[in-house]
Amino acid sequence: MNKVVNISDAISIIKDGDTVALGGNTLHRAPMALAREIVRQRKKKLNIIKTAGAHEVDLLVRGDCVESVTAGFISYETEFGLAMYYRKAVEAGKVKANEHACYTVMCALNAGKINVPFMPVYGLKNSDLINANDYFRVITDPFTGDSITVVKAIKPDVALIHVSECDEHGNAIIDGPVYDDVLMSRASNKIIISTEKIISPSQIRLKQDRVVIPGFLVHAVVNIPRGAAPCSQPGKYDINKKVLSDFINNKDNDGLMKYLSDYEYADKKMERKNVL
Amino acid sequence: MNKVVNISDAISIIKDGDTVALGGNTLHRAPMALAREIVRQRKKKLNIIKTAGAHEVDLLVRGDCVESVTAGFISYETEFGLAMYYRKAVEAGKVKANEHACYTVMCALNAGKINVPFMPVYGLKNSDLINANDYFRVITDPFTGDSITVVKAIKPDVALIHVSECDEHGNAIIDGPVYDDVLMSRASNKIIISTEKIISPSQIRLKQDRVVIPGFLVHAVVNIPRGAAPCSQPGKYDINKKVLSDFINNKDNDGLMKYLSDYEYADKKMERKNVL
Amino acid sequence: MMTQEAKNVHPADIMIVTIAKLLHDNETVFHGVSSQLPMVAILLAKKMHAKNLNYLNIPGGVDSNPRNLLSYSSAGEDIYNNGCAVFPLQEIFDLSMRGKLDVAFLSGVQFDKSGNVNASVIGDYHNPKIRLPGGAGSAVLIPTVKRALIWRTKHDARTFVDRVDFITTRGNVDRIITPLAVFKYKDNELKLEAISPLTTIDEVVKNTGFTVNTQGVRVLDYPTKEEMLLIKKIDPKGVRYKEF
Amino acid sequence: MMTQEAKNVHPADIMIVTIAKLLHDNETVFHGVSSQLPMVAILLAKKMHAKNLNYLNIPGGVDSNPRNLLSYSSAGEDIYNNGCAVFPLQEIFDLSMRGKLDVAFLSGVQFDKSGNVNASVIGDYHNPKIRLPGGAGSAVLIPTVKRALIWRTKHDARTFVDRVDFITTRGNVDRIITPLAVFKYKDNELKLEAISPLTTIDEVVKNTGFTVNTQGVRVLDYPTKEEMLLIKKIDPKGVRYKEF
Repeated sequence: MNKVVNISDAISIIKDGDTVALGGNTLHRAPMALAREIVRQRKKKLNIIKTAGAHEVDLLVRGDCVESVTAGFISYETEFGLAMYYRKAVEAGKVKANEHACYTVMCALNAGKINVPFMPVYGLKNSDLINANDYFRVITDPFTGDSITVVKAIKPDVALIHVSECDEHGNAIIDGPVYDDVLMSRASNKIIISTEKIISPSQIRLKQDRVVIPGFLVHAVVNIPRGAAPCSQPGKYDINKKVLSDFINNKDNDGLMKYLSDYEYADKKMERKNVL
Repeated sequence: MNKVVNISDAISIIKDGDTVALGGNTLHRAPMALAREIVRQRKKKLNIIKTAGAHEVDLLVRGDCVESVTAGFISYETEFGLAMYYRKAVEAGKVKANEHACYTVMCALNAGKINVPFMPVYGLKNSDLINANDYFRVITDPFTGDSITVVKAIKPDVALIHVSECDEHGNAIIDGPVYDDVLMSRASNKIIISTEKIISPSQIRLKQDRVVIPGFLVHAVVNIPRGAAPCSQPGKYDINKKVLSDFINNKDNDGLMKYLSDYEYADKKMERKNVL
Repeated sequence: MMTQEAKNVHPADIMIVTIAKLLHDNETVFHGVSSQLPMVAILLAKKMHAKNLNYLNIPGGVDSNPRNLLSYSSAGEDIYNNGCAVFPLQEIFDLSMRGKLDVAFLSGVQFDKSGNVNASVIGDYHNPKIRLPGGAGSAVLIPTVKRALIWRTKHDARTFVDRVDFITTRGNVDRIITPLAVFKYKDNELKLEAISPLTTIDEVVKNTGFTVNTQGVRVLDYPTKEEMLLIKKIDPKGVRYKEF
Repeated sequence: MMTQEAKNVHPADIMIVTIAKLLHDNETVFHGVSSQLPMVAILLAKKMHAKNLNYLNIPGGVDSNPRNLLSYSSAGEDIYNNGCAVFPLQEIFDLSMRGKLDVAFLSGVQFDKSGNVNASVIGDYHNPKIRLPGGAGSAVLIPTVKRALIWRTKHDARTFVDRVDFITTRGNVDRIITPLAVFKYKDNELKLEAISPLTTIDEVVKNTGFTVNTQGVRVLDYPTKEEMLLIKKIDPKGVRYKEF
C-alpha cells in the first residue's frame, strides 16, 4: 500500500485529546515538521509522551496544543537552557507534568507494546514519586511475597517519528542513534512517519537488516527533507542555533507565527512534486 | 580485555546445576561445539533454557547433563522428527520438562533482563498450563482490578551463543536471523561466545551498527569455525544430514562417543594456533 | 470413479490451495516451526490474490523472497533473506498480544469438539505417556491472534477426540484444515465446513472422534493448473510433502 | 596568595580531573543529557589510566571516539559514532537494574545531608514554584548503579539544603562533586571529603546549608600539564565550560 500523503492529511489523523509519542531525544531527530503542523491545525489537549524532550515539547505547549506531558526530562540541555514555555505552563497549572524517570516511560511503553496493564520496575524505590503520582503502585510479588513497584502501561494513539529514509510502504531506516523510536513505534496504535528521503521498495530490500520499522505498522508517510530542523538529523544536519534562539527569545505571539510561517514552505514543498 | 580462551577453559565456567541458555533456533546456529564440550566435561543437572530447541538439547540430555528443560518446543522439525533422547528421558522421569509457550520463555527472560521477579503476559489464558506449573500465577492488576497471568523470571547463569564474528573483547556480530540470542545475552549472568571467526577491534568498529552483543557483557570467547555443525550457520553452511541421522539412529553409547570424538579435532583445532 | 485429476493430486496441494484462499491481501500472517505446508500456502497467496500480505516468520524476515526452500525447516535463513524489514519472533508475539496479528498458523496433536487444543502431552501432564514437542506459540497466539488457522496432516479418531488429555489452549480457533476436511469453529464448537474431493463424508465421520453434523458441507476444489504451476515454482523440491 | 596555577585554572578542569580519577579501568560508565563535564572526564580517564573503561551514553555508542564534541548536547551522534557496539539507553537502564552498571553520572538541584536528591520541583509537588526539568535517570539509577557520581556546577546554600523539598530519590550516592568541594556519602550522610584548591574550608561551610564536619579534609590537586593537554585535545572548543 502506498502510504505517502500530504503533511496536512497525515496530521489530520490526530484527534484532540489523543496521546502522542514523539521520537528523537532532546535536540536530535525530533519530528519538528509534524509538530509544527499540529500547531497549525490547532490540535488541543494532547497528552505528550517523550523520554527526554526539548524544542518539540516547548513548541506544542507554546502552541496551546497540550494537556499533559509525560517525560523524564524536558530541557534544551546546557547551551539553550530550560524549556521556558513548558515550564511556565506547568507552573501556571495550564499543563500537567507527569514526571517519570526516563526509564519508567520506557517501561510503561513496553507494557503498552505487549498489551499488559503494567510493568514491574526494579529500580523505582526510595522515591516520593511513587506516592505523588497515580501511575505508580507497589504490589506483592506472588512468587516471593516481596514488594515491587509497577508503572501503568502507556499506549499512545499515535507516534510521530522522523526517519532517514523509507519506502512508500513505510519500511523505515534510521541512521545513527535510534533513541526510543522503535519502542514508540511498537507501543503506539498508529505511526506517522516523516522522512528525509523516499527510496524505492527494491532499494529498501537491499538494506533489509537496517529497516527497524516495518511498513505494515505505519499509517502515513510524509516526505519532508529537513523535517527535524531546527533540531539535528544525525549524519545530515546540525541544529539551527539562530532559529532556536529566536524561538526562545521572541516570546510574543508574532514570534510563534513567524517561526511557523518561516518553515511552512519547507515543510510542504514536496507536496506538489512527484514524491519519488 | 582479551577474553579469547580454550574451549575447555570456557566451559569450565559452567558449574553442575547451573541454568544455561542456548542461542539459535531449532537446527540453526545452535552452539553445538560448546554443547559437546559440556558433555565431554560431564557437567550434571543443568537447567536448560531455550525457546525452540532440537539437536543441542537432545545431545545434552543424551549426555546425561540435564536436570530440566524449559522451552516452548523441542523437536528436529519435520524431516528428522522428534528429539527422541529428550522425549524418552522426560517420559522416564529422568528430565523435567518445564513446558512454556516460546513467548513465555522470552517474557521470563525479559523479566530476568530487567531484574524484576515476574513479567505479565496478556495472551496466556484459557490454558491448563497455568495451574499445572508453578512458574505461572494469576494476579490482580492494581490499576483496574482485572486478572493478569504472570510468568516467573528466568536469569540464566550462563548463555552459550555462537556468532558469525567477534573481536577479542567479545564484541559480536550475528549474520542473518538473530533469534533470541540478544535477549539471552542480556538476561544471563555470564556469556560464553563461540565464533566462526575473530576479527580485529578496528574491523569491529567499522561495523559498529551490526554489533549486537557488546564485549563488556562477555566472559569468554572461543574461536571455533563451524562451531554450529552439524546444525546450520546462516550465510555460511547448511546442516549435515548424515551426522544428524547417525546421531538419531545409532542409539547405543558408542554412537554418542563416536559423535563426540569425530568433532573433537574440529572443535579444538584453533587452540594451538594464533587465534587472530 | 476416480478422475484423472484425483489420481495425480496430493492432499498437501489441496490443503495448500484451501489455506491460501483463506488469506487476504494486506493481512499480517505468521507461521512458526515445522510449518512447511502453511509456508508454501502463504507464498502461494502472495503470488495470487494477496500480493501485499505481510509474511512474518520466526527468523524475522518480513516478506522474504525465498529462492531455495530448506527441506527440513521453516525457521531458517531462506525465509529471512531478501525481505523488506526485520521483525523477529518476539516482536510477532508482541504484535499478537496487541491484537494486530491477523493470522497465525498453529498445530496441535489432539482437538475436541469444544475447540480445545492439546499440544502438550498424551496421558497425565506430570507423568506423561507421551511428551509432545510442545505447543510453541499456540498457548499465547490462539487466544490473541485475529484468526488462528490450525492445520494437521493426520485426520483420525486419535487426533479429533471426544475430550483432549490436556488443554494447552482453547477457543478462538478459526479453522482446522486436514487432508480430509475443514472444520470451522463457530458458536463454541467445531463444525464440518468442507471435505476434500479425495474423500467422502463417511470417511470423515469415521475418522473423527466426536459427532459431526454433516449438513451443508461443501467439497473443496482441486487445485487449478495455474495454482499447481505456482506451487511447483515456489516449492520445486516438494518440501510441502515432508509432513506426510 | 594566589599562585600562577590558580590564576589560570578553571574550576571545570579541576572537577574533570577529580572525576576522571574516580573512574577505574574496565568499569561500565554512563552519563546522560546535559552532562558535558562528566563526558569530558570519562574521555580523559580513557586516555589516562582507564583505557578499557566501557563508555556508555544515551545515543547508544559503546566506547565511541568523538572527533568534534557538540557544544550544546551530550546526547548526540558525536558520542555514538566510531564505537565498538550499539547499546542504547534502555539497555543501559536494564544493565543498572541487573546490578551491572558500575558508574552513572547524575545531577539534581537540591541535596541534603541524609543523601536525599531533588530533581523534581521547588515548592509543592502538585503546585510547584519551580518545575525542574526532571531527574531523567536519577530516580531509578541512583538506587541501582554500583556508584552514583553526582556533579553540580553550583555550590550554595540553596543547593545543599537542610531538607530537600521533594525526594526524587535517596541513598546510594557515592560522591557529589562541585566547583568548591567533594562530598562522600558514608554511614548515611554526606561528609566533606575534599575541597578545591581555589577555595577555603570557610567558603565551603558558608555555602553549604547543612552542618559540615571539617576534620580530615584534603585539598584536590590542580590538573597537571599533561592532564590539561589531554583535556584540551578532547575538548578544544571548551564545551566543558558551558554549564558555568
